[in-house]
Amino acid sequence: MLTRWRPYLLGLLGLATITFPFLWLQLAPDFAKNTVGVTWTPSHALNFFGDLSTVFVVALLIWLGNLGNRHFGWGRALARNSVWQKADHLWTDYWAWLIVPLLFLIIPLNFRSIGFVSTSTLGLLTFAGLYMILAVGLNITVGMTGLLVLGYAGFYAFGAYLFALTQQYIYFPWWMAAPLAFIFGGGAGYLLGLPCLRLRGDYLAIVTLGFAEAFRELMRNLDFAGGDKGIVLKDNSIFQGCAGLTNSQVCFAVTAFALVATVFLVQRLFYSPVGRAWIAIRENEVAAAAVGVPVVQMKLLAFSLSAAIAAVAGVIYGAKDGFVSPAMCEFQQSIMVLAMVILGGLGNSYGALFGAGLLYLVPEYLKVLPSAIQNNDALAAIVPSFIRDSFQHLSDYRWLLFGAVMVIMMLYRPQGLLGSSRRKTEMLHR
Amino acid sequence: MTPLLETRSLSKTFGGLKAVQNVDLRIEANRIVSVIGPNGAGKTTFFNCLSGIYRPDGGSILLEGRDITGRPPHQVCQLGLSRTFQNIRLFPEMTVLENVLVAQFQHRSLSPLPLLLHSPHFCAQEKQSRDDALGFLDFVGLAQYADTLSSSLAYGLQRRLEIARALATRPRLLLLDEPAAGMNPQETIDMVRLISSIRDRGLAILLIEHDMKVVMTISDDILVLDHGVPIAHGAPDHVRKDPQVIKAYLGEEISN
Amino acid sequence: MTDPSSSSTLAEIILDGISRGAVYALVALGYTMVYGVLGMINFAHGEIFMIGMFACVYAIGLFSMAWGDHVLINLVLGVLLAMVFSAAYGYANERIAYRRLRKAHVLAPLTSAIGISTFLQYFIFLTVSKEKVQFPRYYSDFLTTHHLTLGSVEITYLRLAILGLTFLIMGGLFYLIHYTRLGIALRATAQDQLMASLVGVPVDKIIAFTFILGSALAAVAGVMVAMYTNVLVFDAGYRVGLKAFTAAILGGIGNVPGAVLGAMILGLTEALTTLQFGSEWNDVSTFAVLMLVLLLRPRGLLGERVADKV
Amino acid sequence: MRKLFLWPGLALIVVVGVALTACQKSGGGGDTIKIGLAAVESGSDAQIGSTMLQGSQIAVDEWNNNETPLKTYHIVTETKQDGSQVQVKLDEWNAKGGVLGKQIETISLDDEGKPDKAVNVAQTLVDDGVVGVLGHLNSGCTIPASRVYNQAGIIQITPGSTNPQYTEQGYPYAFRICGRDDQQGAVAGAFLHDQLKLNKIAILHNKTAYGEGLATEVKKTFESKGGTVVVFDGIGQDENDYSANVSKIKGSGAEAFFWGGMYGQGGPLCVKMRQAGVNIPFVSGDGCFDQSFINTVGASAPDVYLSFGRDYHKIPAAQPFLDKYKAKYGHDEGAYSVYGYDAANVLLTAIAQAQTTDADKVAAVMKSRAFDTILGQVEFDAKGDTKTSGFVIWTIKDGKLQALPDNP
Repeated sequence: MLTRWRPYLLGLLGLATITFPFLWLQLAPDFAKNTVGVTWTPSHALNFFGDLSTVFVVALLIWLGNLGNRHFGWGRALARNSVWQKADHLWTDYWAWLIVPLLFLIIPLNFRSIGFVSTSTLGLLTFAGLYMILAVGLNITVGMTGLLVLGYAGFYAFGAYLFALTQQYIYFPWWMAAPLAFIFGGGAGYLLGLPCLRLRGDYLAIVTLGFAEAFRELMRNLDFAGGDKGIVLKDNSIFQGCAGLTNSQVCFAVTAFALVATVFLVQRLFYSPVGRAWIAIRENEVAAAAVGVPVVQMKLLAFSLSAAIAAVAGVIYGAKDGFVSPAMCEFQQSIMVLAMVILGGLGNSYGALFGAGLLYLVPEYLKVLPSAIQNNDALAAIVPSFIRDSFQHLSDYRWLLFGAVMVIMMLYRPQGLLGSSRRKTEMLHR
Repeated sequence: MTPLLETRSLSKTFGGLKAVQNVDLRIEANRIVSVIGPNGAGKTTFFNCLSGIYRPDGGSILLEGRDITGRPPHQVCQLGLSRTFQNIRLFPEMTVLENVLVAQFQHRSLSPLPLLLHSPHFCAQEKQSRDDALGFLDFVGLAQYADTLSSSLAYGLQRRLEIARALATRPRLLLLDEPAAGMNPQETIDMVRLISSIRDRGLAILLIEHDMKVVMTISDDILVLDHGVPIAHGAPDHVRKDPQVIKAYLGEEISN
Repeated sequence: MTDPSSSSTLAEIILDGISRGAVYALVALGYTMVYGVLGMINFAHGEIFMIGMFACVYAIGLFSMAWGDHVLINLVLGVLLAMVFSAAYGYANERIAYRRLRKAHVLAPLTSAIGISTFLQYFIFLTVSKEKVQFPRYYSDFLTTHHLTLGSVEITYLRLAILGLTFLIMGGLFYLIHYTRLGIALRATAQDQLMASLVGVPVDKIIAFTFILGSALAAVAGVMVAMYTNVLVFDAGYRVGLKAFTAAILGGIGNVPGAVLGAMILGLTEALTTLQFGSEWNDVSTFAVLMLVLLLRPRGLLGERVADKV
Repeated sequence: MRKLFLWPGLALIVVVGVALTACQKSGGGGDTIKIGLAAVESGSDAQIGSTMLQGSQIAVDEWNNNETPLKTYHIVTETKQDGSQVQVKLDEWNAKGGVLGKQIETISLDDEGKPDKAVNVAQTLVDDGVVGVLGHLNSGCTIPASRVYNQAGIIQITPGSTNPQYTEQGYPYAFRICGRDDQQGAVAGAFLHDQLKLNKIAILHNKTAYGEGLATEVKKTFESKGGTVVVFDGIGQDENDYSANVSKIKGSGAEAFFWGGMYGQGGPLCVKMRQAGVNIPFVSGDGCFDQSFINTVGASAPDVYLSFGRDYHKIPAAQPFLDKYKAKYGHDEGAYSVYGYDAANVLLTAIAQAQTTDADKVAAVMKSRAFDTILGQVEFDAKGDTKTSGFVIWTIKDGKLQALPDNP
């Protein structure tokens, strides 16, 4: 028993050693002499672990559940007949998938008349929808075609800026803005992809990252693009005036429509010769070319399509908040969308939807959870205060957790939560 | 009459190594031509030049009189030359059927509107693809595995799948890179039968093979390469007696 | 009254560019080494570099508490301890995030590396400091205030040290890879891990060694940069790492002298951009250079063309 | 395990989500007046943002407990039923605490310093029915959020956003209690030209709305007075190597240097310049007004000047607040705590005098009279800016920032 656990114990001990100073000691600079000292601050480390305690508990439960499942067959009967197992087949069913985004996005609208959804919740859901569009778009390149794009937010910002800059000079009816962004975003993706797609996969990743960074810096430096504070649109009501709805409601509806359209487009392509060609390129580029798949064209198609989708999302963002800024294409944005795709499932549009919903909404919910508990007498009585506080702090830790999620998913479930189980074999053994 | 494939003094160099030198080859329709030679003779490089994976340094390749030198692989394939690989290159995550479906890419219309609307025409085309693919699988004897993951097929079956996939591109010339490698005698016989029946469908075949028995039974013509240089070319009986070939295969002393 | 582009300013700017290039080079060498052996981008290398910075300051703090402020002893021990720490992080990184993914699709280790990078950044952000921490200048003053005078240009000892160290490490790595038994093992592992293990090369150990060596060098680079800029911050690694990675690609990734060449070009480009157009265009010019090089020479300036095995 | 925990997990998320959206509405009663506090409370600017909001919170607590030390200053005019007007002291009609007879409830939200989050925070506050908002800190957040507040008809007072664009948008409910970058830039520019008597300066900024805006204003003022700006460059916020910039400044023959940005870069930049032998005056704005700046450049750094508001440590009225702050939060106040406190007092006084929370009436009151605050009398102009900027030049003396003696 001990021999089996020894490597783990040693590993833990090692990790504890190398993280020891950062966790348990604090720097105490002496500014007068320009030197530095350290102080022993156990409270600091204890707070760190305390804030993460919810995560540890959840991890322990998952681990126990896993152990139980393996040794005692818990949940096996459940699993055998669950939708979860059939997910792959269910989703490929023609019309079933249309319902998912519809359910997610349309339900709140129906409650509008009874005041169920507040503007801020609508704002959150619109954002969730935008992230879903982005995740589905990125999934085309990363999941289906196997091209890692690290600067996806660059295209998002590109669309938003395109919209904002043209809005300064030309008025677009709202129904024209998105299609135009689709065309120009696709064009931008095409132009960037033309030289880049000849490069190896990891080079492509860095070049796209470079593109996003360069675009951000360019926008910060160009005076007509508003510099760092971005562009505040003179009039953000281009989406307004439809059927007496407010701007947030129209933006939400447009997002929902764009999301459904995106998923529709991507799924139709996926189950067509084009989609098969993408997967073939991901699986084996040389063989794909040898059976007549025009690899470069198909990659370009995937690349510019996903750029176009991001640009449309950017337009909706610009119309929703009425301003755009270079902060839109920070590296963290790209990483967040990538994490959504990976968590949800590479190559699976529904996985991407799921991942986006999870990674965007959970931290947001966690953040308002404490005050919601406080405001609700019944909940306030039940939930102990320390759990309430831990929820609040968890959203501070979300980047730490995103990083951990990306590693853990790659190690134990590379196909993502909803990805097909085939993908795992491919990711781990090549 | 123009030959199906013609190479004129085809050459390829890697650094200082002359992998293929001045190879002239003519393949007529409906014939099986084999390329043999010791290990490292440049056979696979020759194939890679033909199928567009390498750009040759010199010479030209004519497919049905059309110059295809330096064209990218997918164009070469679309012009009617398809190939299999020595180290099998399937699409592991796809099913057997999907592997064959991919190969029909060039024959399918991709007009966006029917594709997005799933118009009756598009659906009919998809059904046609499926039927055709099943036909090819049936031809190589894999119909029963259509829904299996290609990576889980047995080795010999994977070779057959590669052939089915190559056939699905509707080539006029098929390049087979060691189709019988690693097979037992029975499987080899089956493979020979399969190759003959492919020829019977009206295709020309260019074959790399180490198994002399296979080569001698089915080839109409044999090209022998040694260190990238063509040293003999002709009917099997002619090649078998060629002293240079014997020397290349067996070494200096014995041929003397 | 001097003109902004007078010769002495130009000389100083070029020197600044070279020093900046040397900083990038120190980090770029780590990227290029791991890439050379494993063929993967160790995206988290910048974070190891950042850990090295912080570990050194912690160590100095600890020693100065233990026996007072002795500049040389504390600094040397601090650098050594930082190397040990960074090496441990590098090893843990390899052991946890990469080893299982060695045979996986190229996306898997890269994604995992990005995960580790994010994790380490925010670990330091949450546990050490959200804001910039300054390097204890008591320990760097003797390097930054003394200088050599060459004509009109003054070169501080710190810059000399960084430049010297860059070329020393470059030479050392070049020698290690091309002229030692270990280097043969490294190159064998780089070519074919399975084959290398069959002929008796302990592949796991070789790869671990690569990470340990690269990380220890990153720590040295980290301390140097911390002394040079006086600033330690949780995202220092990301920025420098991105630039260093660009430099490695520019020079031809996997090629040791190429990394230094690429870094120097990058550093000079930025310094000259600062002089000519203003430093706000630095990043734009950097990535413009990268795109241009990749367009004209996709393998980088000194990179070899590697034929895909078919 | 995935099978076992996934669906319950999903269900939990959905239930929690639904519950939240449901109970957020039902949470508030009608018996309080709600004030929104919004600023950056996470990330690297968290300290400055949360100390600002804590200042506001103290003011609100004082109003709730009816112990405003400033209340004797608040003399308001009340119209009696017969039409005659009498001057009343605040505590006479607000003896129960709170405002308008109700307790004040604060809703504090974190905008993470990001514009998109700020807009959502603004929307949340509007949904929660706040009658006024104190925030945000970053100009980049304040400006986009102001549209939301103004469309909803809610008074917004920012204690810390100095970018002129905020009040230039022409919104009726946007106010600011701190100065503007152009006022600050004018003070700094005039100081450089008139008091230091220099003709050539170099300017560097951090490319943000704040930094570049301030730097541009300094440039404008300085050039309008006949000086020349020999270097005007931006550097990335994550850039730490300034040597090329310093060399350029050195070669340009500038007689002084202005930094438009935060202390995180300003401190090391100053040190770097001194190390390179560039001993010209270093001037910067409120972004460098922080103890860490002094820690970096040294307690006795010569020729360092910062523009900032009046020195409230010397104002007797500030002392009770500072003591209270220290007692409540256990640490010293931040640079904007006093502004947060003043903003809250101004808003609540205006509401008290208007006898309503109707934004039009409150805004009218705010623009019609002068308010007594810790930092002196505050009057708002038509745009919502304070009429007197109050920026003075500070310098480092004995390890502390002190206003220059020749400034009031």
